[in-house]
Amino acid sequence: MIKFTDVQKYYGSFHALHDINLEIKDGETVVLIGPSGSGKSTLLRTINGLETVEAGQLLVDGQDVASSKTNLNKLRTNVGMVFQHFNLYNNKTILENIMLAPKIVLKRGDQENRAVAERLLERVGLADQINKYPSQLSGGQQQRIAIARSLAMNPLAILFDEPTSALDPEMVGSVLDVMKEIAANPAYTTLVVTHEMDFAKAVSDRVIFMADGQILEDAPTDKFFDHPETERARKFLSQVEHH
Amino acid sequence: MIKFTDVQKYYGSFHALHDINLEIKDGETVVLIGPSGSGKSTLLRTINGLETVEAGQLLVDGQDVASSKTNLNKLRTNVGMVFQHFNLYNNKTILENIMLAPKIVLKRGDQENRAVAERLLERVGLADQINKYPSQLSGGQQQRIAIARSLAMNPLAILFDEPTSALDPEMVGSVLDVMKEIAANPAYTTLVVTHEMDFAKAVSDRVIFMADGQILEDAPTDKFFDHPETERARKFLSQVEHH
Amino acid sequence: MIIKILTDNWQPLLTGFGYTIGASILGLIGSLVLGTVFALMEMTPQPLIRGIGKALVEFFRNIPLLVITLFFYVVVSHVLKINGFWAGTLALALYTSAFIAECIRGGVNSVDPGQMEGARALGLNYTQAMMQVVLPQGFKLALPSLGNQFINLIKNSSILSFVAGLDLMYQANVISGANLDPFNTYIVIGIFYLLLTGPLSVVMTKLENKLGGSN
Amino acid sequence: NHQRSQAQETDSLQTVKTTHVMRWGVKSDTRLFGLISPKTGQSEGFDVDIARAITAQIAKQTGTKIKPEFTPVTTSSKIQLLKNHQVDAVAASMTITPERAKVVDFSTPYFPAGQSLLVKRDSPVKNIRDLNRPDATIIGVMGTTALETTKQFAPQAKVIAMPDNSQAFSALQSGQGDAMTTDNAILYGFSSQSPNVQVVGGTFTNQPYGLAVDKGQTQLQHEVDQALGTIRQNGTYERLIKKWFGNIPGLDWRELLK
Amino acid sequence: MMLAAFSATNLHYLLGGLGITIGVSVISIIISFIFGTLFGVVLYEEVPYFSRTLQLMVNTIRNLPLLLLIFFTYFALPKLGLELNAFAATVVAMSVFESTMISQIIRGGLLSVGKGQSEGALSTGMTKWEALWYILLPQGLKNSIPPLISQFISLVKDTSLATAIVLTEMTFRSQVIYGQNPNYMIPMFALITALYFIVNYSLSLLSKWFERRLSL
Ligand SMILES: Nc1ncnc2c1ncn2[C@@H]1O[C@H](COP(=O)(O)OP(=O)(O)OP(=O)(O)O)[C@@H](O)[C@H]1O
Ligand SMILES: Nc1ncnc2c1ncn2[C@@H]1O[C@H](COP(=O)(O)OP(=O)(O)OP(=O)(O)O)[C@@H](O)[C@H]1O
Ligand SMILES: [Mg+2]
Ligand SMILES: [Mg+2]
Repeated sequence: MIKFTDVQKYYGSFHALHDINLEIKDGETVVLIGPSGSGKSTLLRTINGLETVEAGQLLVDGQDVASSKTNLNKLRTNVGMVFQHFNLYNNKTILENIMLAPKIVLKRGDQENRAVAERLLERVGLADQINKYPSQLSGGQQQRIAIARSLAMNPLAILFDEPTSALDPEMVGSVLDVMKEIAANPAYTTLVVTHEMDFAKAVSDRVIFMADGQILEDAPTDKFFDHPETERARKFLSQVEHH
Repeated sequence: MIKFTDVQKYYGSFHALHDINLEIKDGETVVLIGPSGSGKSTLLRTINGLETVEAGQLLVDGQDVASSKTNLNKLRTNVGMVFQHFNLYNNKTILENIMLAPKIVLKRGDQENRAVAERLLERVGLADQINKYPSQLSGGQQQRIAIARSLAMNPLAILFDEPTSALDPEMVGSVLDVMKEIAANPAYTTLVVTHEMDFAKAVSDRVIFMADGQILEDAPTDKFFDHPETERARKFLSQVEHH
Repeated sequence: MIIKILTDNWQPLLTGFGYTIGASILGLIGSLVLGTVFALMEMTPQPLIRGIGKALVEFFRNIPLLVITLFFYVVVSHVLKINGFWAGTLALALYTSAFIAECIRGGVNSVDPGQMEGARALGLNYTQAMMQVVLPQGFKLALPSLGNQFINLIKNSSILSFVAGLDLMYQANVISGANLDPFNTYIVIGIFYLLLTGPLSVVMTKLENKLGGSN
Repeated sequence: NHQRSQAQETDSLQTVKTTHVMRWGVKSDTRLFGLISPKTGQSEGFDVDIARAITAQIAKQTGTKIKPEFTPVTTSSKIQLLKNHQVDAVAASMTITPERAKVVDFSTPYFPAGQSLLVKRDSPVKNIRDLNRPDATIIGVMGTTALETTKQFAPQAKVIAMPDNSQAFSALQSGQGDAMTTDNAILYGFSSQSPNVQVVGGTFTNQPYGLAVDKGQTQLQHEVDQALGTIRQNGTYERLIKKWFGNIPGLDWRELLK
Repeated sequence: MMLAAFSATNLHYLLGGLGITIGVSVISIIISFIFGTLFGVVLYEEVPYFSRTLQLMVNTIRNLPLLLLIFFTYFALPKLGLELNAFAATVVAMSVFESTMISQIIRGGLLSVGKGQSEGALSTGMTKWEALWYILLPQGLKNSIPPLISQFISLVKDTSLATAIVLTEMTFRSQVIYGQNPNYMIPMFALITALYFIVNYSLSLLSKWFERRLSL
């Protein structure tokens, strides 16, 4: 589904991603962890072309994201993304948020579009909020809407960038519940950047550990948490689990 | 040290604090928890007069905070406060941040002032950052500076309002370490609003649980966590410890 | 005294009020249209159009309204037959459009970049994301500053008095030249201007507080 | 300064004598009468020279040193400034009218002016009657008497007022109206400068100019009148008329001395 | 023919006008900055009664055309015994008007510093005024620099309005020059446009420079 080969990414002269080699298979659930500034978000954002890569090859669903011939807008309909700050459209209602992209990108008919949206809102437990605006909902609710908005495009893969770190602690659970369901579904390839170690342990098949723009470890979940290979990862784990 | 008797607080017509009765003794370490919007910050902020109270009596170090005769500026030199967003002075260096109030409020001489500041920076592990500006430091570092700034006034009590919730997870540990040291020191009365349950369990003598502007429980730490009395507290604990 | 000025001069005062309102409304419409065009020019990725947009905005922002007005009145009017009212109103629209362009651009720039990203991540192209998501929010954010520009525009319409535009300020000069009571005459005229700008500025303050509060 | 305004309340002449300065309001935009020269930055013209001569003469009469000082005024502001005591006297091509005589005191006439028309050379308009139709626009200057008289002579025409002479002339040049009307002498100023316009139809009113002081300043008014009489007799006046109006095509300066 | 407009005499005269334009601007900027800052602080601090009265005055004045204030100062204030020449009247009218505009900018700048900064200072025992002086004002003024410069640009442009009371500043002088000969109109417009543009664009570059430095 996703394949990085010797990918490099620079911000100006800053080398943000070093020699990334990584393959993620269809239906896999992978968690990406590492200290702040290690390049997790950057890596995630290269996958749907929100950031360009300077060298190497990055294949997503068989298409080369780095190539100027690739239609990024088309590719993005297959790769959903959920952001730390939700990024719901503030000027649209919940229902409109979900229906906008299917309508103008997929040209999905109104009736079907609405039916899909309502079913998804049901699934994330927010069927009663369809006519509200994002600012009228709590963070946890907004994030679940954002997930529904991604699902409405019938993506093959979904990227989560710290989806719970902007939430009040009591809101985290409801969002993680929705995410667990997605992770468990083999129809979706799921890639999650998170600091929720319990969640990572519970749902992921594999853990990628990054530091300083490099992938330091790439291991099955149990193996990573039980026997981290690098000193850097051990230190990191001890810090986040410290309290 | 701090004594609330039937304290009421309104924001316009909104009743933010209901019948608060609470006593905190010298040297005690108390943790305040509760859902978002329950009035934790409001309660904390009444103690050093950042919020006024509309009825009831609030004695701090023997003085009535509600009385217009009380010199709030004087009182505040005895009651330090540490904020969620640090609130370091952006226009001053680290050293100036710490030395400003002792200089103009306590009229502490330059030499002594600097010696105190340096000692405190040592204590929070940041002696090498004195000439930087706040924006050049990480959140965890800024928060430790903010704690040092409070300590420089030789306060009797320190109030912490979610001091770690704006921090990256890896930064939390270093701040909690400094706080633990303060909590353990009987010279300081310490009141902490936090969502870090492990920290609360480890350091506090007592837990206050608030909801909807009221104090629902006020119990020794072990008792509260092992046998919360109210349904509301049980539900809250299950949510924040959910993952 | 003030009552006497009103009763003696109700006709010129009413005329002046009408011309001031007329110039303000026409100026507003003109400058909104032109200002939006300038703003869109300034924001396009196309470098030439962007350069022209920026140059026009900088040009009109940095020279006095009076100079533009006089230019229309004594030079342009040789080519197009326009009287003082139209010369003043056109100058007003052109001058104000530069400021309106900046307001709109500022509004769009202050929309959280996450909004654009959120839309792009779902496969919308730049234009779709701009028109559906970013621009509507940008306009809303620009409303308070647009309102302030409208107040400025009303005040600036007094420029018409330099070119016999028959507006309030022109009438003030005619009236005070005749009754030799500039003190009370200008107070009366001031009240007329406040009738226009005052309520608008109250509305704008409310709006600013409201938008500021919800964010 | 306070002393000065106190003194003026009582007697302008006294103030002039004690401060040794006589402050004149003069035009800045009127060719031949008061026009700022970019070279000196000062107004120059017949009015200015008359004001100088009168000041010198009053100095002689009163036996004190007096210097003239000039403040530029516009047609609409000259009475204001006189009433505000921002100037002591006005020499600004000002027509003597009963209306104005109610608020200021005039000297005896010092220039025989009358209203006339300025049109483009290719204009069919020959006199004021040609303009008495609804689609005609006549350009006047704000605050001048010409606005009223024009309405009497051409009641059907539209009259628009410009803030000053040069803007009125610009308006004529740019086709804002069919003719510009104001005093003949001022119009000759424009025609002597721009070959594409001409004065037509002669004068249709008799509206001589006077020097003005604030109402009630009779002492100063007397001195001005006396000085004016003296310079007319000693040849100064004739010299100034000749200096400014000697070379205007179509105008015999001797006519002005009658 | 048109180039004759740029004779040495004319240029010398026009540049003298630019001098007056700049002179009026600089004096008005200094006065209105001082008073505007004072007023801005009073508005921000919400001093009982005083701030409300000031707010009413500020709102009245800033909602009037500057031109009206110029006329009023020059023609009407002498009735109250305050007699000013055209230069002084312009400076007074502009200073009053711009002070009100600047007070709003300073108040906005102080508000943009954020409540946290003053709470940080208050909670260490500083008084309201100490917090203002040491913490809020330095940051508030810094945040105000770009809008202040825009306001100064307006001020420079608005000096041209004093043409109405025969202040012989640059716009007035250009009219004197093209009054000599209509062929001078276009050259004069081009020249004063360029001169205004140079002065104001330099100011706006300064503002952009500050903005870039401040955002770092
Ligand atoms: N647009 C940008 N321009 C320049 N540098 C950037 C940009 N975005 C990110 N960086 C830098 O690239 C590095 C990696 O950033 P990235 O956001 O990918 O880190 P992260 O691992 O997601 O961190 P966090 O856990 O804080 O979100 C950081 O040093 C960051 O400062
Ligand atoms: N300045 C204010 N004006 C009006 N209402 C306020 C104000 N500050 C707080 N409130 C309201 O008072 C209630 C209690 O707020 P408070 O900030 O004390 O809650 P909290 O328990 O600290 O919540 P959190 O965990 O989100 O910080 C909330 O409903 C809040 O909206
Ligand atoms: Mg990130
Ligand atoms: Mg709180």
